[in-house]
Amino acid sequence: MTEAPPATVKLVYFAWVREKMGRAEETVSVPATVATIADLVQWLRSRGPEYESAFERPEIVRAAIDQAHVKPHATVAGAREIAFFPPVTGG
Amino acid sequence: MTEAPPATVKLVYFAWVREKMGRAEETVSVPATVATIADLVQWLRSRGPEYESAFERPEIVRAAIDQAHVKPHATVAGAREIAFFPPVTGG
Amino acid sequence: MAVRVQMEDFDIGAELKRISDGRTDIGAIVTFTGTVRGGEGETAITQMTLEHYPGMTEAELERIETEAQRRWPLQASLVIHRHGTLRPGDNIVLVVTASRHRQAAFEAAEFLMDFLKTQAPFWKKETRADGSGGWVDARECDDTALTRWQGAAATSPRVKAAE
Amino acid sequence: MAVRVQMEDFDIGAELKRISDGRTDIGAIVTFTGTVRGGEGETAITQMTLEHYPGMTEAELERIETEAQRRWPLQASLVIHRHGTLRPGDNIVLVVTASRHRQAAFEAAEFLMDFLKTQAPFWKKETRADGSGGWVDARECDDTALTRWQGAAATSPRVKAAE
Repeated sequence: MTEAPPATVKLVYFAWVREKMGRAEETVSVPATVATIADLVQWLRSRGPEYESAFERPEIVRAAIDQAHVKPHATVAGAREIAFFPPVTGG
Repeated sequence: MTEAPPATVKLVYFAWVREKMGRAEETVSVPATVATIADLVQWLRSRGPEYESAFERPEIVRAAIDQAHVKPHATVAGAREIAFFPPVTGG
Repeated sequence: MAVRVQMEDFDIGAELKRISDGRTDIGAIVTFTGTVRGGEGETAITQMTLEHYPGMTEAELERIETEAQRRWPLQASLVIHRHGTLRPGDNIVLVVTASRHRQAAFEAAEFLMDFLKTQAPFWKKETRADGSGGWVDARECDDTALTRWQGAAATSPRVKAAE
Repeated sequence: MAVRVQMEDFDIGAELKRISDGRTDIGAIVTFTGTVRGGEGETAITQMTLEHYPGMTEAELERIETEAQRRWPLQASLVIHRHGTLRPGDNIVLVVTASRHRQAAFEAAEFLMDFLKTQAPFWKKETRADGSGGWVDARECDDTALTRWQGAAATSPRVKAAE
């Protein structure tokens, strides 16, 4: 990993992820060691009990980067907005 | 075949069968030798040029006995109304 | 659960309202509307006349509807078919199916249309702009469409999984 | 060709009129309407709240609609999805597909619903008569339904045969 400065990214939460988080959005400075969505989830879980609760079962939380669905291995570099939410239940 | 008396049956025609026949319905006395729809078609074809024209390709004319679809080998005994028509094209 | 054979047009919004008003047990409603296509130029259709077999038409439509109800858990169903003289853009047929889940509603509507197309005694006669026209030929693919329902159980495995 | 995300109800009859009025190139119109089911007794649903992801919702619905248009020859399509607080019997979603032939209209409508159910960022929260409730769990069969569209060509063989 290079010693790049932390990246600022907007995080948005929906449904029970939002409820467990206690907020709908926030802007965080992500350390340069965070390369993927999975890394980001792992890093977020260390930030406090609400994060721990929201990502208790990280395998069922879905993510989107800049409003497009992504998988856990997706790279977060350059992302402006990252969303976390449960599997969708519309229709 | 037994020497049963001729049976009286109402025949109804639709679409181009009706047009070729020049009439929508008629009542005929069917000889007792006519056992099936196929027999009836063969007997009708001998009755005149309009029948010959309507049943020129008997394999594409469909039949119904008392308002239910039947196959050529269906028996006509007891039928009150026998219909002849082209393959259906509704919907 | 109804079939209607009529000359008059139908109002899809009003029919849906009649089916679902005051009901909270329906989760999915599918409608199919068949309309007269016009085409262009000399072969454009100017008029479409639908002949049918009064009595047998209603009996066949009811038989098909009953079979759909046997195969899928339907909260409601409706088939309306027009006859008489129609013009391009006019409605011909309406099928409505209502169920708790979407797959049953979709499958039942397709089933109703596939059987209606091949079993209900209607015949279309076209008149074209150049004066030609005539009775519409049955389409082989309509018979082919039927084969997919052969041997299907009372409830398809996919619907069962969705219950 | 349109998608709309709105709190207000929709009028299926009016939407169909808007899509087909004055057109003679459509032969088949399929609609799917999803509604809130109520249930009975203590676990009856009294209220259903739909949350969504503004911006991404519209983008996903447009992406799904574009894919449907790529796969089937559609004369028109429409997706309306409501958000906010709804009650049993209320409309949730409307999908309309119009094509020359019925198979394309049916398949495209099913495709749109299958993808909407699994891709469009909506989440349902139920409130029940006994005060219980909560976020609705995703259904595994909705993911299963997607698999049938995998590897499908731009136009399915069945639709091609019908053209």
